[in-house]
Amino acid sequence: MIRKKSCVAMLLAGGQGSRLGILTRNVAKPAVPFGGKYRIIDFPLSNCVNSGIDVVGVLTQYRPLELNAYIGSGAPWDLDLNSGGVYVLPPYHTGKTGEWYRGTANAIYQNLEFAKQYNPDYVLILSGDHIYKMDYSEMIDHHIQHKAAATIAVRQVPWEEASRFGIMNTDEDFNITEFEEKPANPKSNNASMGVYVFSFDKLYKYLEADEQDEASSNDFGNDVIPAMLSAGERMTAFTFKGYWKDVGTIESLWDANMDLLKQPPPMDLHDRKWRIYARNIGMPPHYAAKGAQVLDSLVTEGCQIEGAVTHSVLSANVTVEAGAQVIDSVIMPFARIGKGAVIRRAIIAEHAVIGANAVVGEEEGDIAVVGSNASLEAGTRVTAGQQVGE
Amino acid sequence: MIRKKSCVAMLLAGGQGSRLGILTRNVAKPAVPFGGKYRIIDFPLSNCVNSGIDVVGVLTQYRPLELNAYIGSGAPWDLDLNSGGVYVLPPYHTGKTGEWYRGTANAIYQNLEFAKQYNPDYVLILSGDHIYKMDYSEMIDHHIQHKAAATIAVRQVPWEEASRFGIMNTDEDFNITEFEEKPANPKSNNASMGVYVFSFDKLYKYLEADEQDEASSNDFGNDVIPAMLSAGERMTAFTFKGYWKDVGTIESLWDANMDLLKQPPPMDLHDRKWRIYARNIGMPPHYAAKGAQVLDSLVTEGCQIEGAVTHSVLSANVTVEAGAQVIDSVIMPFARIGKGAVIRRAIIAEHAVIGANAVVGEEEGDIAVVGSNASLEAGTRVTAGQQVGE
Amino acid sequence: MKSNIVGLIFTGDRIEDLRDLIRNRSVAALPMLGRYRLIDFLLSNMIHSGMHNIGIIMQSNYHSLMDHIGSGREWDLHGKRSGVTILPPYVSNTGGGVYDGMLDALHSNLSFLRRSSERYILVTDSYMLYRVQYDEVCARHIDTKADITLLYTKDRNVRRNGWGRYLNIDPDGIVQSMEFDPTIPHYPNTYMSAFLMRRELLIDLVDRAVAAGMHHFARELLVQLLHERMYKIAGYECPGEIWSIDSVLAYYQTNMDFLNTKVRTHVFAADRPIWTKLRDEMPARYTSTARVVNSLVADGCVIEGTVENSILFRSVAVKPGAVVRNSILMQDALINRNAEVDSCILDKQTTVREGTRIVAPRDFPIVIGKNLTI
Amino acid sequence: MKSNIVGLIFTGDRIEDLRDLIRNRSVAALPMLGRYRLIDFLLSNMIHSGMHNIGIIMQSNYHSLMDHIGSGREWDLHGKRSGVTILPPYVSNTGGGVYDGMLDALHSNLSFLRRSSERYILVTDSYMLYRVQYDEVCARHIDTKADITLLYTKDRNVRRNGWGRYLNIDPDGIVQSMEFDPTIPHYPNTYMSAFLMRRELLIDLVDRAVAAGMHHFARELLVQLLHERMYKIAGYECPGEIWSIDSVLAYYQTNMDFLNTKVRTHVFAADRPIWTKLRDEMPARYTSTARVVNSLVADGCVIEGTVENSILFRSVAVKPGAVVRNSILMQDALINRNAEVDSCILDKQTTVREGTRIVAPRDFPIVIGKNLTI
Repeated sequence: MIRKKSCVAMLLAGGQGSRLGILTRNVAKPAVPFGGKYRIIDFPLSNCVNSGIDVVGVLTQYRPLELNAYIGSGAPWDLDLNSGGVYVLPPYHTGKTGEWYRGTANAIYQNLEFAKQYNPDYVLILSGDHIYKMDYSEMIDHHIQHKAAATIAVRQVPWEEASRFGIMNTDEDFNITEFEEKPANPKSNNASMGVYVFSFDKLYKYLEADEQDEASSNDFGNDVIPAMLSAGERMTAFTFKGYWKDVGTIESLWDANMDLLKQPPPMDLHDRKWRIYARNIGMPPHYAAKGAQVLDSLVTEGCQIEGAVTHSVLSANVTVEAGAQVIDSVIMPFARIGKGAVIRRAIIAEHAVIGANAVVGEEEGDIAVVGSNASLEAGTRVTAGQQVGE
Repeated sequence: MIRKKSCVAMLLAGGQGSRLGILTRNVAKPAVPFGGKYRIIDFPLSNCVNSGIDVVGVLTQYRPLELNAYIGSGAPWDLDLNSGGVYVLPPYHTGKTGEWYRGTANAIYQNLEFAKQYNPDYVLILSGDHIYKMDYSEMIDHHIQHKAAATIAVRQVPWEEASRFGIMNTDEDFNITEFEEKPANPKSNNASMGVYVFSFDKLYKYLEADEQDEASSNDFGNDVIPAMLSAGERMTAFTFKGYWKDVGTIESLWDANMDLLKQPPPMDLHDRKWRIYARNIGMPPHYAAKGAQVLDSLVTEGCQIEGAVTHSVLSANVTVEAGAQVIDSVIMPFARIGKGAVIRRAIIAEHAVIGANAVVGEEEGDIAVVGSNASLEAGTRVTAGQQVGE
Repeated sequence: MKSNIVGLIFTGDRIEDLRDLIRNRSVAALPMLGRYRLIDFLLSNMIHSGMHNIGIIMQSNYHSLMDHIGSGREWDLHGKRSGVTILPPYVSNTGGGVYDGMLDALHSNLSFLRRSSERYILVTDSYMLYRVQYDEVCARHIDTKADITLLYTKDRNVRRNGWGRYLNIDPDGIVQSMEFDPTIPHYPNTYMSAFLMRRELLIDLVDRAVAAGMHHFARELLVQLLHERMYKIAGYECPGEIWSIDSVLAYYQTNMDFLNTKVRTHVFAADRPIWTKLRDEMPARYTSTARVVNSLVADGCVIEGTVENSILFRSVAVKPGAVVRNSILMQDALINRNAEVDSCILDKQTTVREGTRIVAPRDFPIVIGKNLTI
Repeated sequence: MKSNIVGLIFTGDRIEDLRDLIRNRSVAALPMLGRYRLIDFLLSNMIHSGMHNIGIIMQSNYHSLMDHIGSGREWDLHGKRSGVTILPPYVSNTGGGVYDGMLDALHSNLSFLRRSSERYILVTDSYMLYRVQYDEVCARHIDTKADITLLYTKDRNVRRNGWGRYLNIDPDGIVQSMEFDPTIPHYPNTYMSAFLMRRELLIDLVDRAVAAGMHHFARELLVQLLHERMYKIAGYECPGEIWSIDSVLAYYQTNMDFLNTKVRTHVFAADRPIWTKLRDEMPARYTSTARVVNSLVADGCVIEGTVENSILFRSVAVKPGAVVRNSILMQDALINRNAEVDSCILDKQTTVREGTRIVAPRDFPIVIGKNLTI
């Protein structure tokens, strides 16, 4: 049933993602809703199948329940296969003891056997908290053409921001000559996207070595990439030019949602040749009532809108009652905005209920957040930057 | 996507299963091959779907890789569903820390949220190391009719063996009055099969209490069942009359395989109304060559037989070369028995290679075992009860 | 937990009053309510009644229906033990078969009935939209010791089109007789072309009726059985609203009824979702010039103009200045700038050119055929 | 990784010399080698060439083939982005369509060709059994800058039946001409009724050829193209053995060839398994009175008698004292006590009664039709 695969993907679904605050109190980061009908993990999973990669291991150890249920058999992404598919890979016992994942490199190390089953030539390593559409097959072609041991996807960031990223310095032929984590004086503006292609034998070799090294923090960026560079392996950079956004913080998650509302949007989700797949929950079309007013927004199936919605993203099954206003906000699935409530520059998480005339968020300042299943009483005020939980 | 389910099954796939010796050195017990084309877990999974139960959580923390790959999307058992299906449930982190499963009750406790998603009335708890065909829906009907908090499946064992089992003493109406673990002087011969039905609310309540109890070993038989009995909950026994075999030891695994060769077999695998499903590996029919001699045996697709096979079970893709003899043995998938070798009262595990003229096992005594991927040189002798690894 | 009922959906009847809407599709494949096909509601009723084994009898023009059902996996009906079975019309070298009535269709598919293992069978035609629990129908069937149970409704909605079959039911719930297409019905009970009985009994009845030269299930066989009084034939009143999609106007009005939130809440009950084939469209996009009131809008739509009292299927585009009123726009319809559409049904992939006006009376909606540009 | 080739399998041709074997099935659905259908080998060739988008053109008697393919999930061809598409014959109120040649069939299914996105298309008939990597055919096609590549074989096996189409290929691999059903072929290159070209080119050629009144792809269109010399038409020699299942004897001999271990090892290469529809049978059971030599035996069989030089499909039962020699027993065949079967092909669900003897010459195997008791 297991066939040789040219390339296997390993997706680092990560830990708690504490920078997302109460949004990840009960779910793993990749399961956080995005863009109305997606969850973050839909982007790398859809990229994989659209790139022709049909084996994906999802490495996670934090509250995998919802993620597990969301991924299910893998059918929404055509990953319910006899010869491949998507697998959630937790840490496990090998005999007397088991160990939790220590770092990104250790997590992959503990699951090398998974990849090995498919006897792959290449392993693609992905993160679970980025929003982008990318054809990984182009990157793999680049890797093959350059006969590289590892290829690292980079994108050009504004020079003034370069010191916030892991920066790849390359020669004119895309060979990486140096890697600097958050350099004070960057020599280049090629920032790593956290997307790697490794030749499997090289990955195996350097992860084994990394495990032996007690000083290592078992991280790709900190340990494995530098070790390969200093050993003189051929490492190339692959430049990605499309839209890419890390959504690891409340602010950036909100930003990325707002990006979808731009005209034209910097990332086209309408493109039929590169669909982003998502699990469907079987809702009827959304209903805009007699008094509804919706402008500059995305609205998902199952919504019931009686109030005013401006420049916002409404996920599946959101209710906006009469007289309520939603402005510059992200409303996640099944949330309910009560009569006369005002939501501004806020994220309202799944199943939250906002009481009548409550006011969440302000015109300026940080994003306000109401956590999943939270219930705000009528008239409550939530100020800019405040997070209100269950 | 998640719908209410009347009953959810939780399968305790267990730990290492060390009583199976080298057979479980690299795989979890439920993934051990059985009966030519099955693995142990095929029996409870097939029983579930044949009983109309289509949500199954498989609780495991020991080397789940092969089990994960075997289960895959769940398609072989029709468990690749949007509204349910089969899920492998490992331990996980909930915040700062995670914990490994302590006992059977703790494993279920850690996954109560999984069951809760389906808002079930009943939870069926199963073990991953029993071979049997059972219609769980009859047991659940029994549970409902008796308005029980818990129902425990029992089978009658010979009185002289009763002291080796957990024994349920019942009144004439099947109500359990007492539970004794391996009693010296058994009052009944109703032995627990390790198959339980709980009303979900009761299970929830008693598992919460069990977690609070620091003295508890977090085991269903030792702790939860006695606690419920002493609290006066209505507990009933459901008598199962069919074939049932615990395959937790080398001897019993071999025995259960040999049972399939009896005429008529005590358990009918031909029954089209209660098929045992298994993942298929896509092999052509087996080939019995010109010099082959096969008697009283089961032979699976993909085999190539040139030697003599008597009273044995040959799994998929086994090769028996010319002049080799296989007697009273179980040969697991992809094993190869070399020219002139003699295999007697033995289990040869997956991908093992037996060299020419080697002799494994003896006419009497314990079962000899050759582990997976082991390679015996020509002429090697493996005596009764000996285990030879990779 | 294991269902005792096999389902069989007959998709054969051509209803001429649906005109252009069924030119290239069967009634069962009619696009409904922004993202569904009519058959989705029957399939969902069956699934939520715990039924797993469902046959669909196809006839002419079944490509779109077959494409819609696909492997059945959107309905969890793709199993090897059970699932959805497409029963296509018999095609041999001597020509393609179109059944001469439901009885013929049942007879041609007896092998499906025979190899099913469930004790009961629920057979239904496919031109009605309703929610019911067939497992409750079956429970009542067993309770009342009926031989045959016929589903009926007292909802007056279904009489819109003026034709129908009505049941004379006595106070004990037993069907005494049946009348066909009366000018004025004598009974308030509309037969829903759906019935339940033991599977073996149906096989037996069909075999005998076809041998006796019958073709029509209700008009011939049922009438004879009612006359003979050998079997106990009971009625089961379906609760709630029932829609009969038997004319262009009925199609139009049914869709429009769903602009009423109460109707939607009942039919789209959260615990019994309606599954359908997926398109993986992004959420609907409203621009700064959008104005949408009292309308249903599916994913993938891009709305820059005005939409009132309308139903927009997936990926409909309404350009700035365009006005859509009282209309049904099937998927991929494109309404260009300053066009106006009122009381129209636009079939799939229709384009309305810039500035075109097409306005119909609300009681005589105009159908614009698939792929047309007007 | 993403395949650039869409596959199209034509299952239409009726080959009269297969007689009773195709009475209720298409050639593509012929049971082969104990557990397969002929089409499985084509599907596996495509899958192992990385192809994910495959259309199957159905014609008459396609029920068993449709049932076999099902949702396509045994082949991992059940995706929503791609997978297997059943292209049934067109059935309208005016009768069922049987295509008048492959060209007609291609023309009727142009919409499938148009909505595919792959650059190349591989079209193949379905009466040959062979292993080939279509991705290598495509790579060569690109290398040689051919417009059309025709697959051919030099294996003399395929000439068993005396008919065929032969290619005249020059030393550069370019096809110069083609001959049809010669008494003695002038060229050693048998055309395998399979070709590869750009998808857009095929659409164009089919459109033009049908407009010009042609029906047959090879006999009319290919011949004309070879004559015109506007396109570069190359040959690709398929390696290995090729079987043409074009008569009862060819069917019989092909199956028997697989008793040779070398043949099996080549066709059932471990890294390219042949997938097929599953039956979930238990392993074959041998009792103490069994004697089986030089035979292929599928799961589910119960053998209590003697089997020599034979192929037993799933769930065949051979009772004590029964003798099966040189025969092919399709699934669920039952050979009762002391019966003898020699050089027979028993179709599915055949029963041979106690003591019956049926012996044929090896060069004239007898076919016993489905469901018969003899």
